[in-house]
Amino acid sequence: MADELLRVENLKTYFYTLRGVVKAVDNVSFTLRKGEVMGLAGESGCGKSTTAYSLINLVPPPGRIVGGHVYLDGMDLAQMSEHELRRKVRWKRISMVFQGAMNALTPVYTVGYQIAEPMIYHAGMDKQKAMERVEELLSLVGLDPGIAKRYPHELSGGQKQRVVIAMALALNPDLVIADEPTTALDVVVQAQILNLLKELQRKLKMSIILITHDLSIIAELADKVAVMYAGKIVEWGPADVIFTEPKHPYTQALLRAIPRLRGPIDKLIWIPGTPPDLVAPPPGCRFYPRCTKVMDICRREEPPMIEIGKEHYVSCWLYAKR
Amino acid sequence: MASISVEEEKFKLAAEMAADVILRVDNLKVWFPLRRSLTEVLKRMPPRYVRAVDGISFDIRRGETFCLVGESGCGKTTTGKAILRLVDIHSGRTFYRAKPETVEELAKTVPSAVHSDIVEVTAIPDKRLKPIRREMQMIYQDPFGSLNPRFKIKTILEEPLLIHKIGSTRDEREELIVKALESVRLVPPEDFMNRYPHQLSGGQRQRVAIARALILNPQLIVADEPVSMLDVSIRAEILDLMIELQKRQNLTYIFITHDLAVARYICDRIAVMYLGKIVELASGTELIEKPYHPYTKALIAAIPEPDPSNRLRMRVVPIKGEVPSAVNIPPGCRFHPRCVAFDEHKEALKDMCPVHEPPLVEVDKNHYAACWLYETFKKS
Amino acid sequence: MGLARFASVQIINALIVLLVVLFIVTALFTNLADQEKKAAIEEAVAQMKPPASLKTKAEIQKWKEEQKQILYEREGLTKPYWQRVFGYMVDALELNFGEANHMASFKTQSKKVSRIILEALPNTIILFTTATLIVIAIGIYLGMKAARAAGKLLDRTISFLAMLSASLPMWWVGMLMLLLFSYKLNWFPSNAIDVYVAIRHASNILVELKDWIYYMTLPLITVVLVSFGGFAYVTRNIVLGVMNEDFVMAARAKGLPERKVIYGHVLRTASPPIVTMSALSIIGSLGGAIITETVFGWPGMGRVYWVAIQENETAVILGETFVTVFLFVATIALLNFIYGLLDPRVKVG
Amino acid sequence: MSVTMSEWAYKLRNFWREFKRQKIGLLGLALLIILVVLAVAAPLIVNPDYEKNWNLAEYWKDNPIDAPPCWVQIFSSKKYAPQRVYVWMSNDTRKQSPNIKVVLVKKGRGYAIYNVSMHYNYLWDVPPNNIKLELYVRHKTNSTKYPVFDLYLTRPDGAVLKLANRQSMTTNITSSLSSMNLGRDIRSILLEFASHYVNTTGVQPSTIKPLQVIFSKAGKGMLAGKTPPLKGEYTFTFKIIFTEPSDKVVEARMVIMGSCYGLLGTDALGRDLFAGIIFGIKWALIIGVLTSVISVFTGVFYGIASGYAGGWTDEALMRLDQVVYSMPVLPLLILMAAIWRPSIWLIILFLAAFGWPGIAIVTRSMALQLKEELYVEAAKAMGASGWRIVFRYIVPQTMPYAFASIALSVPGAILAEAGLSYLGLGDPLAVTWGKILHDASMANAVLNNLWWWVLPPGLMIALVGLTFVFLGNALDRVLNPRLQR
Repeated sequence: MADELLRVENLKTYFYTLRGVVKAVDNVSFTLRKGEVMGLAGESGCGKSTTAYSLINLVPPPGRIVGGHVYLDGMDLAQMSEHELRRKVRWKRISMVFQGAMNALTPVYTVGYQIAEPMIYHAGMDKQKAMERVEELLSLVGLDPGIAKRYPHELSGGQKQRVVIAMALALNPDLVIADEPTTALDVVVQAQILNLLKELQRKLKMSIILITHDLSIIAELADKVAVMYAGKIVEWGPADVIFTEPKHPYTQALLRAIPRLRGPIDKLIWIPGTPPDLVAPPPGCRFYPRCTKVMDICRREEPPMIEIGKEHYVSCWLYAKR
Repeated sequence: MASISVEEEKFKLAAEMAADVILRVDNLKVWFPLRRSLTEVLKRMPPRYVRAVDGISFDIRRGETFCLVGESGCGKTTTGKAILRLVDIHSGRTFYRAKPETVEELAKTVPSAVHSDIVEVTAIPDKRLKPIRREMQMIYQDPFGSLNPRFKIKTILEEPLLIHKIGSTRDEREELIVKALESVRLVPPEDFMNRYPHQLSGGQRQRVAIARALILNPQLIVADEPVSMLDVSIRAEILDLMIELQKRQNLTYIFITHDLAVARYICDRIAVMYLGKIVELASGTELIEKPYHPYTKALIAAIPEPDPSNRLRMRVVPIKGEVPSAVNIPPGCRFHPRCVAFDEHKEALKDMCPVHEPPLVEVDKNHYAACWLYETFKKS
Repeated sequence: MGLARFASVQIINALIVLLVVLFIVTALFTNLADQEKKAAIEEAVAQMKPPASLKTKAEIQKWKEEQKQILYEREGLTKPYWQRVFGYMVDALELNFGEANHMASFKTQSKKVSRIILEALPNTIILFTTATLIVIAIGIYLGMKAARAAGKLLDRTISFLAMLSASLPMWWVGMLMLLLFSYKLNWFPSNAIDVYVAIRHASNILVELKDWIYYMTLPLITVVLVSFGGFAYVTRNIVLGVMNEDFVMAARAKGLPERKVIYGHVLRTASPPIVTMSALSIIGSLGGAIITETVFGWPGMGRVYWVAIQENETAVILGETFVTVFLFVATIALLNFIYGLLDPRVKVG
Repeated sequence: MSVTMSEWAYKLRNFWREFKRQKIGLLGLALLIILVVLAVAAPLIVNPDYEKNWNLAEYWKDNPIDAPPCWVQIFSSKKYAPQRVYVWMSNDTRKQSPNIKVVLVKKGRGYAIYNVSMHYNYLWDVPPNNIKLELYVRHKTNSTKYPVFDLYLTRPDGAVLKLANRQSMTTNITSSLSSMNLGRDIRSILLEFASHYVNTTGVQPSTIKPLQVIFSKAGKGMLAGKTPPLKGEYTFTFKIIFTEPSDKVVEARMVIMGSCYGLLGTDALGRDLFAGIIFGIKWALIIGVLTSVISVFTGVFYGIASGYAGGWTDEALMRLDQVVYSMPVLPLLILMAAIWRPSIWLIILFLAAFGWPGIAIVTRSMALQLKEELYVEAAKAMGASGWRIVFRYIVPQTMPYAFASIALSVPGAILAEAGLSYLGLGDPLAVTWGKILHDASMANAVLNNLWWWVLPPGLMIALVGLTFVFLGNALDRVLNPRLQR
């Protein structure tokens, strides 16, 4: 595909802990087009953040990528040297909006300097010019350029989140990974930040991978949705299809567990049991112990990824031709 | 003679309480004094306060779920804690219809706070609160923090029994603990009793917290964002459990949440708070479908929903600026600096909103809002 | 404005501590000092020649008694206790500690206590400032290295060194250094007090400097040797804590070179607590350092303490203690101030 | 009750499982056990009288002065003469060493002649530090006819030296060969003896090392100690003439003061340094543990009181804390010790009085944090009283920190006491390592290269310190998991 930006193939990221090997990301594959927004959804501990960090090869120890490929314009980021990643990829091509903006900013530097830093280092701008661009970026995200001289602790949560977004845009990256960009923000501020992301995405035509546990937030932005469960993508497809006709029992249950603001008040559905321990996941389909439609084969064999509609994939034995 | 009239006056509010009202909150204020610097003390500057809760009144009926909704810092949690007397109250009173044995006990220790079956909770000194504590319990947002990490589940559940001297022998207490665990579907209880909180999942921990709150057989539960830290499916499960327990034990919930969708699902009535005040109060469906107050409107507009068509449009949130600090609350209507409606009707309202505080009035049947927009236009 | 206020708060705090300590010390000391004064007066009176007019023993006795009273009065010994304490406090604040009985200052051989201390003070400051600077340089370098290679050999070595230096008496290490480098190998002088003899013959400033270095090296090495491990370890722990923060990950994701991440973001953020912690640890070793001076005969405050204790010079001990407390408190205030400079979050609060 | 018991057992088991993983912690524990055993068993290992008499120079007079430990021979080709004491007592046949013979040579009217011969088999290369010959006689009290004696030394090579001549004695004669004057200086006798072999003109008697000469072969260089040692049996013979026939020899002693002594040698008073080191363990442990226990518990409760009370109480308590915290400990201790010369127990109290503020600051912040913990508020909501919250919810949570702090603040206390003792301000009655080092410094031990006097006390201070630092670090890692990596 000509407009393909990122292709992830069989990505595996494991954590080598004292307890054993945690298979946090296990055989994850997907592709992302230029200018496309993909939502990566899943409950806590399903490996969605680890997937994000794996994309820029920055998995914190004791984790590391043990297999698979991450192709960005043909370059395999999973195989790239640290030096090359730093020079060619990080922030220039892929930048991040971190979860908890509070902690993503170094407390002892002004926010302006922190936004300018990658420009000075990567683009070789002089300080003056970089600061001019910082002011531009700050206005872009709807902040007063004067904020550049302030320290992080002098800003409110919403302002910090905007600063972090401005920082991510500093080098006009092709892809922004937004990891829970609105968690810990109040609904009103959250709506503003989501609007901002939407607006910027349209204006700058960048791709976004939006990682969140909240499917409602994904619905605000994403063209494509991938649902992760226990280190694997169980369903992946266009947002319209996933939200209206989810196929995987997990996706279906997840959507019916969300209380709605409008319409009839249906009784909420919950998924009994707890997600598996990723040190020793169950054989076969990882969801089978909690699945209402479990079959014999689910307990024995891992379901393959099946294309069930146009660009709609699901990993479930219900839809496999046997 | 005068003393009698004072006495009468004192319990007038209590006497007016309808039979099904279990709790009446009257003009409650919780102000946290700010630490004054030495220069401030020397210059005799008046103490400044964080006005976390700034004069709220409401009645709660037995068996209902009453929701307090608002953004962080609006005072909803403080209100809950003030009702339970967990924070110091600046002024205002709360009346509570207690169980007979509690009334009896308090009549002995603090007779001045008791009026027939109603207890003025705010009149009881800290040290005499114990009987009331048995009847009102709290469930917290953070299931990781609300359980002592060094206690086993058994010990955690035994604590309330020991404090209130319920169950004279260990076996008796253990029986009660087993029952409590069963009631929150932590079965078999033996599997959980000897575990530590860190050995449980978030949902299981929250169920332990619920079991602890229920083991004393309370009437009123203040649930402070009990599901907001949980994953979606666990959230649904806990909400369901709470509804089930409410039916079974005729519990009254004060349910504090920032999430209107959750509030709509579980609550009978919703009160929206902004900067320490209730700005709107109505039944759940009514409030969400027909909001009156501009703030409620903005809040509802801001809530994302799992509808994929949302991505195609910009979300219009009719509000501006940021929440001011609770130290410097704007004069008049505290919402007016952020109010879009005020901008629209500036001419008509310029003498009202920035100057006078709007009262909470009935704008529709059983639907209350504190906004000059309705008060003024109703009059004119 | 914020900074000036912050600084003044620090100074006021330091002054309060100083006054309290001074008060406690003088209250403890007053009786002892009075006894000494009384003894001195009695001796003086005993040696006085009574006027010839007095004949009988009783008369002479009476006269001597009167003289004693006059002297008591003059020395303020008849005043109530708290007034005397106050008097001593005022004296101490004016740096008027009286005279020593036998002791003399290093350079000018003066008997004034303030002179004795004033001549010893610069030497102590020179030795410990130099040592501290070296310790900070080595400590930060090694601490950062250890933090980046947590669990590796260097890290373990530094942890062990830190534990060792927490348990080693610095002055004992000094004794060993003397044993080895002075008596066995004869590289360095055994008694640094001879520096005053040496510089008397120094022809120019360079020679004098050389002399100072020659005499200072051994004590300097000792202080550095015993302190750097602990400092490096403290640095390592703080840096390690900071390295786990999200913003470090963010800085890495920004593609900054590792050197910039570590020395820019991490160390810069870690520096305020490093300043505090290390200041406390270095100041904590001040006591050991005082004793170390006596081992080497370094003509500083420690040496003065030692001699004063041996010769029972109470006035000197008091003066010394007061000045040391002052130095200590001033250093703490200064470090708090530096902390404020380094951490932007402090100024606002 | 049994609920809590089993919980404790569970926690203890858990703790031990975690602790076992900490290698340095185990090392620290092993060291601590060894130290405690040594401290408790000290009276079995060394003579308990030593400690009582530590400061009595008289008590140690039989020991060599500044003798190195005996194990230095391992690293040297030379053999050192060990410490030996030979005793002969007239009234106790069991205490009659075969090396000493007392023979009545002749008895007549108005006189009696005794020969007291003391035999020393010299097999070493380095002569003894000194030899002391002691002779005690019973003398008729009202008589003025004192006995006289001659002293001969017979060397293995047959040479006979008359060390003393017609020396009169009252009731006893005690002589150290190196220093004592037996009527005439033994040095000049040796000089005369040497003059048979070498040219001695111009040699100052004072430059002669008597024991070196006595135990060397006669020949060139004998005065400078350049001749090889002369091994074999040496006999010191007292020929005593009593002019009161009833007088007699009651006791004779030959003390060979070794050229090496025991495990750690001796100091300038001849004290057994090994004993000193062993006694020091007890004091180090007492000082360290007691000081840190008192200061940590004071700090913990002070901090909790301050943090839990809050408001103005907190403010006032923290001010006081800050003041004490900002005091330099050692200078003030020096002052206090100089004024009062306190006992070791008072020193412990002084140290503890300065040790708590840091702990209090940390515990206060812990208490503040714990007070805000949801589970504490939950307990309050359940109706728990303030005391219950403090003692069941807050205090137990601070205990891990307290235990680790106790271990970690032991070295500081030991170092501080050692410093005071080194300055001569310690308890003069307690045998601490600091005091030993003080004595060493006063005797210029460094200058005289007496490393066995300087090294072991410092090493022991470091060892005890390390023991507790090891333990403390391990405890901290196990009990306060935030440091875990």
